[in-house]
Amino acid sequence: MSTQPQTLAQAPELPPADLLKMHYLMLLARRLDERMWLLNRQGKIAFVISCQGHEGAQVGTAWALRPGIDWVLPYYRDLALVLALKMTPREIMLGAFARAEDPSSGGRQMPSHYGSPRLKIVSGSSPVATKIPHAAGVALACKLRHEDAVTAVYFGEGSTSQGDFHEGLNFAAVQRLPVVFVCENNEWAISTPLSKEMAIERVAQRGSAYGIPGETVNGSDVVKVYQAMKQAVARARQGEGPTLLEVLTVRLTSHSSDDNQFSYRPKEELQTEQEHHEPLAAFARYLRQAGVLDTPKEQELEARVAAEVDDATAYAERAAPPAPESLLDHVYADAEPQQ
Amino acid sequence: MSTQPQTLAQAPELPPADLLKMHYLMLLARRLDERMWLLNRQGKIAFVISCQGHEGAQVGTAWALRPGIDWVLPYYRDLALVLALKMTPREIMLGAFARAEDPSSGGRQMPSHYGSPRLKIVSGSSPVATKIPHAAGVALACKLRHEDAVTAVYFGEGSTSQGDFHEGLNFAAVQRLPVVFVCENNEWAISTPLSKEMAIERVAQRGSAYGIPGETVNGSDVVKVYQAMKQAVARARQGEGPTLLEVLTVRLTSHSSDDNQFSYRPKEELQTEQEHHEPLAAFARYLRQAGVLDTPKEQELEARVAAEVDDATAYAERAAPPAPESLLDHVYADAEPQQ
Amino acid sequence: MAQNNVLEAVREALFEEMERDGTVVLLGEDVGARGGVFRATEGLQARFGPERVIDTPLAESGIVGVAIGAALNGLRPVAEVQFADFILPAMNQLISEAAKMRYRSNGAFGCPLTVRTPYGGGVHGALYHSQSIEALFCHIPGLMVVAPSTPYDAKGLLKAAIRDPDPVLFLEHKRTYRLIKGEVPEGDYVLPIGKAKVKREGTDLCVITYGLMVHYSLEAAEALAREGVSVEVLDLRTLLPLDKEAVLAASKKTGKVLIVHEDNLTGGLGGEVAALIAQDGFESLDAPVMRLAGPDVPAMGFAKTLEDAYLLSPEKIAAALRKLAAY
Amino acid sequence: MAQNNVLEAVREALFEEMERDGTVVLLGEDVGARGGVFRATEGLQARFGPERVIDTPLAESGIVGVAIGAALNGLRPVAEVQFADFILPAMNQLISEAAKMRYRSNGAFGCPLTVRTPYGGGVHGALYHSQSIEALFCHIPGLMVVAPSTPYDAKGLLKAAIRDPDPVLFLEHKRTYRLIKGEVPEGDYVLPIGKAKVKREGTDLCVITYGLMVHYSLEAAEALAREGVSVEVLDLRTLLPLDKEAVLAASKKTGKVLIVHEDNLTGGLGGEVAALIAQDGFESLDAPVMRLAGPDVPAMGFAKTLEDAYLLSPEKIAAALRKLAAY
Ligand SMILES: Cc1ncc(C[n+]2csc(CCOP(=O)(O)OP(=O)(O)O)c2C)c(N)n1
Ligand SMILES: Cc1ncc(C[n+]2csc(CCOP(=O)(O)OP(=O)(O)O)c2C)c(N)n1
Ligand SMILES: [Mg+2]
Ligand SMILES: [Mg+2]
Repeated sequence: MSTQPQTLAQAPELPPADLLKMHYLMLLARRLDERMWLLNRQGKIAFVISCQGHEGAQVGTAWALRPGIDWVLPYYRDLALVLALKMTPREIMLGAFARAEDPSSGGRQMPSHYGSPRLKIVSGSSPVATKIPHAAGVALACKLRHEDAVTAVYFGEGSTSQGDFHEGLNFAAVQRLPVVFVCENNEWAISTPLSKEMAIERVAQRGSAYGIPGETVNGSDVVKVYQAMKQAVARARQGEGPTLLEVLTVRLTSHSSDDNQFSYRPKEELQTEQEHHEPLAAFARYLRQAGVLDTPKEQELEARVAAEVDDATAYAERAAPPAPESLLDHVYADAEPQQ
Repeated sequence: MSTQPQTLAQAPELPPADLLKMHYLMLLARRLDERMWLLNRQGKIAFVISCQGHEGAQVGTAWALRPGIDWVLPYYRDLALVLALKMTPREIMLGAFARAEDPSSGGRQMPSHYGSPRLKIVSGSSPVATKIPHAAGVALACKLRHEDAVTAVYFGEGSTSQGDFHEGLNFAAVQRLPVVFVCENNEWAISTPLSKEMAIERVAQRGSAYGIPGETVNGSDVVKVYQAMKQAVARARQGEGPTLLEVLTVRLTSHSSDDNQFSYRPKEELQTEQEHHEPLAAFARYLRQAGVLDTPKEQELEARVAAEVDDATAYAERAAPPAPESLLDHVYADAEPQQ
Repeated sequence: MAQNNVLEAVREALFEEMERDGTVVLLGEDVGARGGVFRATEGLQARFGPERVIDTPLAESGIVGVAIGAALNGLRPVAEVQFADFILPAMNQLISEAAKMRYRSNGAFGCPLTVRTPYGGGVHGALYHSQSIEALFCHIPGLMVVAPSTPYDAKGLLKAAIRDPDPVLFLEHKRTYRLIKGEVPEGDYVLPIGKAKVKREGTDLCVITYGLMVHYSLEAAEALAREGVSVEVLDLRTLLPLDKEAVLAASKKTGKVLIVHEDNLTGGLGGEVAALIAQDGFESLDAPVMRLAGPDVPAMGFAKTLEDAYLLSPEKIAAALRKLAAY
Repeated sequence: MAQNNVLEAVREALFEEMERDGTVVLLGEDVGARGGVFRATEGLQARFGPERVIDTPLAESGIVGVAIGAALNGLRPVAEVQFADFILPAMNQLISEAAKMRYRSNGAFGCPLTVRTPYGGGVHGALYHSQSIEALFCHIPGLMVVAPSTPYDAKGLLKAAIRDPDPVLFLEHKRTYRLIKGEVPEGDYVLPIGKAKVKREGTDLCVITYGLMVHYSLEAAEALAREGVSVEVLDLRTLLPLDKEAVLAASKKTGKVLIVHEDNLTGGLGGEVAALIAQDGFESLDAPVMRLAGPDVPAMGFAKTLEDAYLLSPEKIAAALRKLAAY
């Protein structure tokens, strides 16, 4: 990732209210995420995988989508994305605590495996990249019904090594399907650096293998991310087919709560990345410069977010776990739930 | 494929003796192939899949390889290639008749599933593209031992849709392995035309997704094919990593003896292709112009080839089929063959 | 009633379901103008257009993956895998995704997907166009596996598969395509998934089997009848979920069971059937539960000698029945 | 002798084999500086360099495919699949390629490949980090499947796998990694693939099992011993090829068999073991052949309630044994 100081894009089309909402969502995601690490270290939740450093990519792209209308296939880092799509902090925490009420899986899946038919968020699994052909299929159905819904699918750059990435993009390209392929490139796949994942500098270069546009945008420039996504979505909606949109991000945490990144990642690398690409601070700076955010507003926001995080945590902690017998439910549609 | 009349490349580095040998091999492949169709229609062999129209691509690339030193992973169309690598017509016919003596599989595999440890031709299966990662692995072993052998793997353009194509090229690119990926692009995958296989014009465009050179060359210009392959091989040997070499070909026959191409392919398309890209006739014309071939020489060659084809057919027809009990042999190394 | 072969029955089911329900779409390699390599989808693209009969790139994981996505979003896709041997690249999509979609989403998302594929040998298909792959899927909760043996069953069960809200792997034995003919009612009928069928009543022994082996077993039973031995033949028809009642009933009735499949023995479906009987039907057994199956080799060879040596036949089945009768 | 856990035994085997034989190379996701997500390959890249311990791109089919190519050409690759659940994208390479290489080339090419992968549940791994995948491979002639339960067996069998001229799938139960400790001789020893081991002698009943369940079954046997029932416990260790003699001997000796596995019941390895006994050990049976296994659901859930409900335990095994004893 280049370490040049970024110049934030101007966004005349985004009114201040939107900019503030975007900031709020990024902040909410960050604080929820931080809380989950705390709960993990307290032994209260068994696993965390983070969005920290990816919030700009996620909220920026989400802003070009219509929650509940466009289809979204997120991956495990997409906490800020699903919040922007109107999942609630309580819903998130219910997943983290693996409660029966968890809307994504009823406590069956690891945290961050989001799903919601209501929000058109497609249930995802743990094996990476399988969802990429799904996105093409979801879009195929929309196209067949002449709906104008767009499908957006998210994944890390490491996952573009999988055959399913290739097969999914190729199918979507041949059929000119309304899909946006969003790659959150943090330059690491667990401990594997970009240079061992691929012999190219930019994932966007892979677009040309399918005859589709490939674009790279800096994930800490939220407005630019939004603009790039808006264009890709417009292309999809106008029948011009898919786009591969690469958003450069930084993974601020270890891969997950089971990892310790300093066993393989130089501390300085992270520091440099952080200075230049930390999206939350960068966006706050931008909003201050634009006169949209000031200290009192920020304090107010922090307080509101803290209350929401507290509420969600308390709610989920008290909620009931799935009943043991429920493990037999939903293997097939016709099997009656046991309770 | 462009239908411009081709201008054949000059080949100062190829002495007339080589050019004549190349022509002989292309002719031999063509006549063997034609004989197999005849035998199939007579009910004597159960299946044929053809090299017809691909001979230039195969002999041209083979000429840049060292038989028995460089490793080759051919696919089912590569009759002319394996002849150039020194498989004999008898060996080919033993496979077609599924005889015990068939060196590739002892009559176990369908015809055209070549293999020979002696010739460093790696046994191939029927599922397409699986051999592409194998090629990377074969090359990895060569590199580890600091051998200068190059690995060449062959496949059709339809097979580049498979995930294994993507994973194999990516691995080889990251490790800068000495491999040449040769795609014989005949614009059809059975009945599926290029436009339904991919949204690009040239398979070579896929090279840039892996950071490796991608090149396209016309398969009826045998000398150009040779030159392009020679360059790719040199790059590999010098540690500069893999190349994706696309050779444009024409499938003169139906996909296989189980297919009838005129149920989906316009006759005119084939005729146009044939006029402009039929490699055997084009190469013969070139050799005549270059003063290397004349009518008596050609008649002599035809007679020699006919005799070889007759001999191979007679030999293989008389050869014994595998013994029924031998079906239990070679499941594992330690299982003693039964006979 | 019309006399159809299995191929025609499959095509008819596809045609009728596409007529009936605009959300049914086909996708696969060469399913369009070519009508599939076996011509099972012949004429369907001409009738329903390239939007509903989609020629895909050569990529099985992609085909199944796209079909899963389409199934999530209101379509009823029928994906064709050109040969069952080539379903292996799609295992991850089938097992991690299709089979687990409903379960992992706690019932929120369903996956009404049908995957059709021709399997089995006897057509000089050699190592990679002859395999039986059912056992790999009969271990996967969330999937259903159907393997009809007759045109009648093929049509009725394929319709059931397409209408089912869960993923169904629909296995068509390629040797039966043209070989097996039978009466097929015109128009709509649906057969229930999960029900076996007694193809021949008998009292001394029973054969439990499916696919092409049903026909071979019926021939063998006929031979034994001429020798005064009465053999029941049960066609499983659905391999997952197994029709346990039917299996146990046949075993109880005859006390002597021979399980037959073309697939290789070890780890094959026969093990599950035998285990079921050895646990829940133990008390009525008069003899060991016998299995007759393909040898434990990777697949059948191309040479006729090797193919014949691999394959079961009515004679081999009859010989095993005689041995069991003599126990 | 050193007291090691299973993880240490695996690491030691890898280290010693790499020291001994320069053709042994490791490849997989995060096997280098990270030492694998479970640290099984920790320190090996530092010792043997990035040419012999290769961090690969995130692509299992590619990893196994590359390893096959390397195996064809003189190396002894040990590929790691990070979690057994993620082996599914590599099924085609394993089944169509590795398992059939020798057979399809009539013995001309071999594939001395080892694929190591952690499997099994009980580590809050949820649906996709807990699965047992052995049954899918125990049906594949040409492969071997090994699943040790102790550090001693893990070291000796992993060495055997690496030295074997044919492909071996080496399954490491991730719950045993740190939980199970035992004596492991320093230096070289090799255990034969294909041999089961009697872990406890007994006369009334026997348990046939493998992996983590060996330890739970031993606990259950201990509980039954206190009640005066003598239980034999057989650890299969190799799942393909099965040690038929050992299975039949245990069955014959006790006449009452309980087969136990963590994997879900239907289509699991237990079916094959039961079928073997029901056919070849029928005459010495005193009771139905019983199976105790995971429920037929796609996998175990993340919530502890669901994980516990899925998993077997010494108590559940003891209860099944009591039932069988009372038959
Ligand atoms: C098929 C498969 N193999 C391995 C894994 C284990 N795994 C989980 S995340 C991950 C790295 C993913 O990297 P990337 O796609 O770059 O996403 P990031 O975590 O960096 O956002 C790996 C190897 C997996 N989930 N699926
Ligand atoms: C995995 C897999 N799926 C399907 C097939 C069936 N099949 C055999 S050849 C072929 C078309 C291959 O086209 P292409 O790669 O362009 O090679 P060509 O035959 O045109 O030379 C197909 C679909 C196969 N062999 N393997
Ligand atoms: Mg990453
Ligand atoms: Mg082609």
